[in-house]
Amino acid sequence: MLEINNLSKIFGSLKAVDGVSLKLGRGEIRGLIGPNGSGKSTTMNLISGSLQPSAGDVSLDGVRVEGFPSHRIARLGLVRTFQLTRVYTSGTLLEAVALGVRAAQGSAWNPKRWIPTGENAKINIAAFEALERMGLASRANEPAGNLPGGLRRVLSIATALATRPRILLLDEPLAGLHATEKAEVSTRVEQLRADGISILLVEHDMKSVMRLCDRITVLNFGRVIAEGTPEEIGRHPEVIKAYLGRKRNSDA
Amino acid sequence: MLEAKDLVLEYGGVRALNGMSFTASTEQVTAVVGSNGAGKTTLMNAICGLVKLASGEIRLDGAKLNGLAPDDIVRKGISLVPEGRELFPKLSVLENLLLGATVRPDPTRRRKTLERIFELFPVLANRQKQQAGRMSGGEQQMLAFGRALMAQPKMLLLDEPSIGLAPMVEEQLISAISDYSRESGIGVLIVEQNAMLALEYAQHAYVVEQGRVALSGPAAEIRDDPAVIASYLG
Amino acid sequence: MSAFRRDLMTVCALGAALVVGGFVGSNYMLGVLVLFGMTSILVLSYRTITTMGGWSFAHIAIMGIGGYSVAILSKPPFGLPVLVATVAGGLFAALFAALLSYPVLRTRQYYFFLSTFAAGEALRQCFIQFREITGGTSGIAFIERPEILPNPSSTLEFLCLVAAVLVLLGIFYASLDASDAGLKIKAVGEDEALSSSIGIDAWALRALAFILGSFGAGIAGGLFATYNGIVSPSDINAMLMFKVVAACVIGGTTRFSGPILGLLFLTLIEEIFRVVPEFVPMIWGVFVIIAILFGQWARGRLMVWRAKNA
Amino acid sequence: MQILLNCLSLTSFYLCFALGLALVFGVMRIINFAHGEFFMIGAYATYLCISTLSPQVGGPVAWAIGAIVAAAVTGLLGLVLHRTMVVPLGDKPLAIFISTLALSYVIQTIVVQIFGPVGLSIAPPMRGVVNFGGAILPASRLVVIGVAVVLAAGLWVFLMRSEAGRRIRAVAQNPRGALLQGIRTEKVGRLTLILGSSIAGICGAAMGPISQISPYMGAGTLWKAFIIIIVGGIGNIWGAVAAAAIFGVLDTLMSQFGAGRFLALTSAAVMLFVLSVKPSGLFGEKE
Repeated sequence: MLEINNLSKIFGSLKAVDGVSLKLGRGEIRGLIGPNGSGKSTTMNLISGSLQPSAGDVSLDGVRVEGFPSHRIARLGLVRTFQLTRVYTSGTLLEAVALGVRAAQGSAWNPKRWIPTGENAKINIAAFEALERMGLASRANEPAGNLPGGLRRVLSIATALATRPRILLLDEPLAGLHATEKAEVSTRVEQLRADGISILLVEHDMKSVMRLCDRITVLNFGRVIAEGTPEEIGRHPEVIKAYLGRKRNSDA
Repeated sequence: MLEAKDLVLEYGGVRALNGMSFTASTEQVTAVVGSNGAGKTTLMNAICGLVKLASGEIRLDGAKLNGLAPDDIVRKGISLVPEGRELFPKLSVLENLLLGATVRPDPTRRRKTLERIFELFPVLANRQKQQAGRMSGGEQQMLAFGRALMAQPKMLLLDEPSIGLAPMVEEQLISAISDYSRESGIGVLIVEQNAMLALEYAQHAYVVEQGRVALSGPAAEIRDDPAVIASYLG
Repeated sequence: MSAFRRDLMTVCALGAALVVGGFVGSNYMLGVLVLFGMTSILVLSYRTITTMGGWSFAHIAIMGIGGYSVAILSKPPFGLPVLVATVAGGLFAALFAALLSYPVLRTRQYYFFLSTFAAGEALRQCFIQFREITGGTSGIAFIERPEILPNPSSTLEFLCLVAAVLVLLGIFYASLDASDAGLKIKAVGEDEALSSSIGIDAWALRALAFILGSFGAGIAGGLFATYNGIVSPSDINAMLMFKVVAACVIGGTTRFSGPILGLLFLTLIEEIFRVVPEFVPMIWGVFVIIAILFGQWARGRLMVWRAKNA
Repeated sequence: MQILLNCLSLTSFYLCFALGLALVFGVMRIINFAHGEFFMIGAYATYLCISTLSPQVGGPVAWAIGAIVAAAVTGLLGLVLHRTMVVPLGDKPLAIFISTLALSYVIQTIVVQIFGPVGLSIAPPMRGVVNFGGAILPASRLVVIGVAVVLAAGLWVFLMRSEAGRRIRAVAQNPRGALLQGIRTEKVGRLTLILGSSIAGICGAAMGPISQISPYMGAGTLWKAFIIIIVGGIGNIWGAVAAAAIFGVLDTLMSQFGAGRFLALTSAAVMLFVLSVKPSGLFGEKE
């Protein structure tokens, strides 16, 4: 499905991402982890088209998409969420998610789209369904601006989901959630996988990452330092070192 | 002594700090470790007055800090080396350092501090005229340290100093800083996700989780506590 | 849907009020109403541009394109009927906006209002300089009123025409606002990065809002030209631009009623201070400053109040 | 030679006018629309000083006093502007833009009430022409060039050498970093706005004797200054200097070769072209 090869991004003298390759299969949850500043967010931005790679390629079902603007990549079925949550806050939850449904339909230049849609039942049903999948259906008619920060993250996933993506890039979806909410959102993310959506997951909550992911890729200094199942990653000495740091004199 | 009591802070509905309390000596290195999103950077910003606490109290040697403007907090003796360094990329090394001394106008003391910083980081002395943005990551981090020391702080706060640095460089830098703190008797509060590195140089440590202190004690003990590894790798 | 209905009602009520006012009012009143109706078209089209999140300062210059188009096209060698020329003027304005949109819409915030302001001023200078086409500073005179009016010299009939155009364009903008495209335009205005990330072509929608909004400006320009019988660079004055912006600032742009009420307020001030017209810009200015500063103050109060009651 | 002098003279004027605007824009990311009116007030202040004082102290001294008064008055206006609009409106550039636009009408109206809407002329403080190898330049234009050079050089020295200037540059580059050094960003903003406004006032004092002064003189020039700071690039004062030179030369050459009527068109075309290629201006950095 999604395949990235040798992806690199250089900012001035800094190699933020340095030859990262990974493959994401259908219905797979792939974790992308690593310490702060290891290049996870930059990788996400490169894949989703928010940044242009300095080198390397990104393919979606065999189509090369690197260098495409993000809205085109989204139209091809790859949608991301943001680390600093972005949601539409001017209307209700349902209206916010309905924009996701609308985004996936036709060009705005077509004058047919300049006619009021009114209470478009089809769009609302699709939006409601996306909210339901993320467990927000009961709040559908509340103003999105009143939603607490953690749930805004969930709403941003629902908005992305409403575009009917095949691949989701989730950037720290569990940050700021309470333990019970974390468990619930994790379960819902697993359900998305069962529905055949592939997910690339950046997350710091290691318990959830270990539980959710089929495979995990670990970055440090912009490079892939390890790749494998959660069990393998949990034992991997270099991963432990990257996360916890080295003890001087101990394993030197 | 830097004391924080029951700090609570919310960001758009998320509790970044949830009743955090700790004390840090102005003569020692204190480490605050914890995984990402545990509230470490927020803590630093709160101490420096960049974000407002919902409740709680921060005191330095008994004087209340919270509620003061950032420049008054710097004047009281708190200097932050922020995550991402926040240098002035188009200004020269020397200008960056001099800006660090904004709250300390006395020229003789200023010159003395500058000399000590040049001793500590000779690279900076050799590159006084160079644009800060053109230096390597390690040199930039040295400059950020130097700039913070120019304010002659009682307490130096380091926010994730190891980010983006090669292991050799980060170790050198942190040991330089801890030596400096011992010599000049200033406190260091270091926030790190690279826990082992921070714990190596700290005397006392706090492990934070979800905006509150989960564990505290002498750094050496914390280092060998299996609970620490558990809180990182689940 | 209810918001759409409310906007429709606003424009229909405004159109009806203009016509009724025209029938009962004095001759002087008639003139004020015609101006109010034409400026309403400007303000409503301007509101459409603001929904994409950028405040253009080229709106009046673009209106000038409509005015000059009518002046030129309704005279030999073209000799088009005035109404046809007016529609063509709207289309030319939209075309110009389309050309302008590539460089200008790449910019944000300060750059956007600075560059539209500079582009508009440059356009006005062009109207002055290209004498052969535009008649220089004196402009083009003797523009006819639309032929379809039974009695072209009757201001009342012209007022009815303005009201009709206002209602038609109002319906167009209201339906755009409530349409799929309009919702996406507002989404882009609210958060461009989020909109792009879910597959909305932000640039195309910003351009769409700019072009369709400029169309209305062109139509309004055509009406001004045929009403005054003359276009000249002095019509493209900064005061009118300020009036349009001020109406939107004072009334707010969320719904159609906001800018219209804002315009009503400014017009009332203009009429009250009719004997000392030189003070009108100052009083408008003072009210805009008050509206902005008070709005800021009130928002701050509201936040404090919310925090206390949370 | 004559062409060169004319280029220099026009560049100086553009530079004078755009410098203050670019400074304020670069440091605070706000646009003071009333900048043109501050320029106009500077010219009127000079007019008042010259017409009342020149019989007693002579033209040049009266002009110098006028320039100082102009700088003081506009600097004070800058301070008031900072207190009443910039601080309360914080980081809302559009709100500040529109409220300063409104302010410009308030100022215009007041000046029209005091001095009348028609233009006045200031008796030039220095008469005669200066001869440069066959090319001539009226002395009062030389004053403009001199003022521009002194302003640009003075600003350069102030920004690069003084401690306050260093702080201004620090805030322009990284406001958050500056805050962490204990720099009061609000104070720096106030100083910048006062400085930028005084520069507008001095520019008015220099230009007054050359052209007619009128309440609308500022508004007529402002759009060109906008083009200059857009082409020069956001937050880059030296970019504005370069852009002033580009337009100074371009416009002089075009007038020289009888294409003066295309001036507005080419200025706009240059601006739109630069924006198409580099939306952040020639020397600007991406925001």
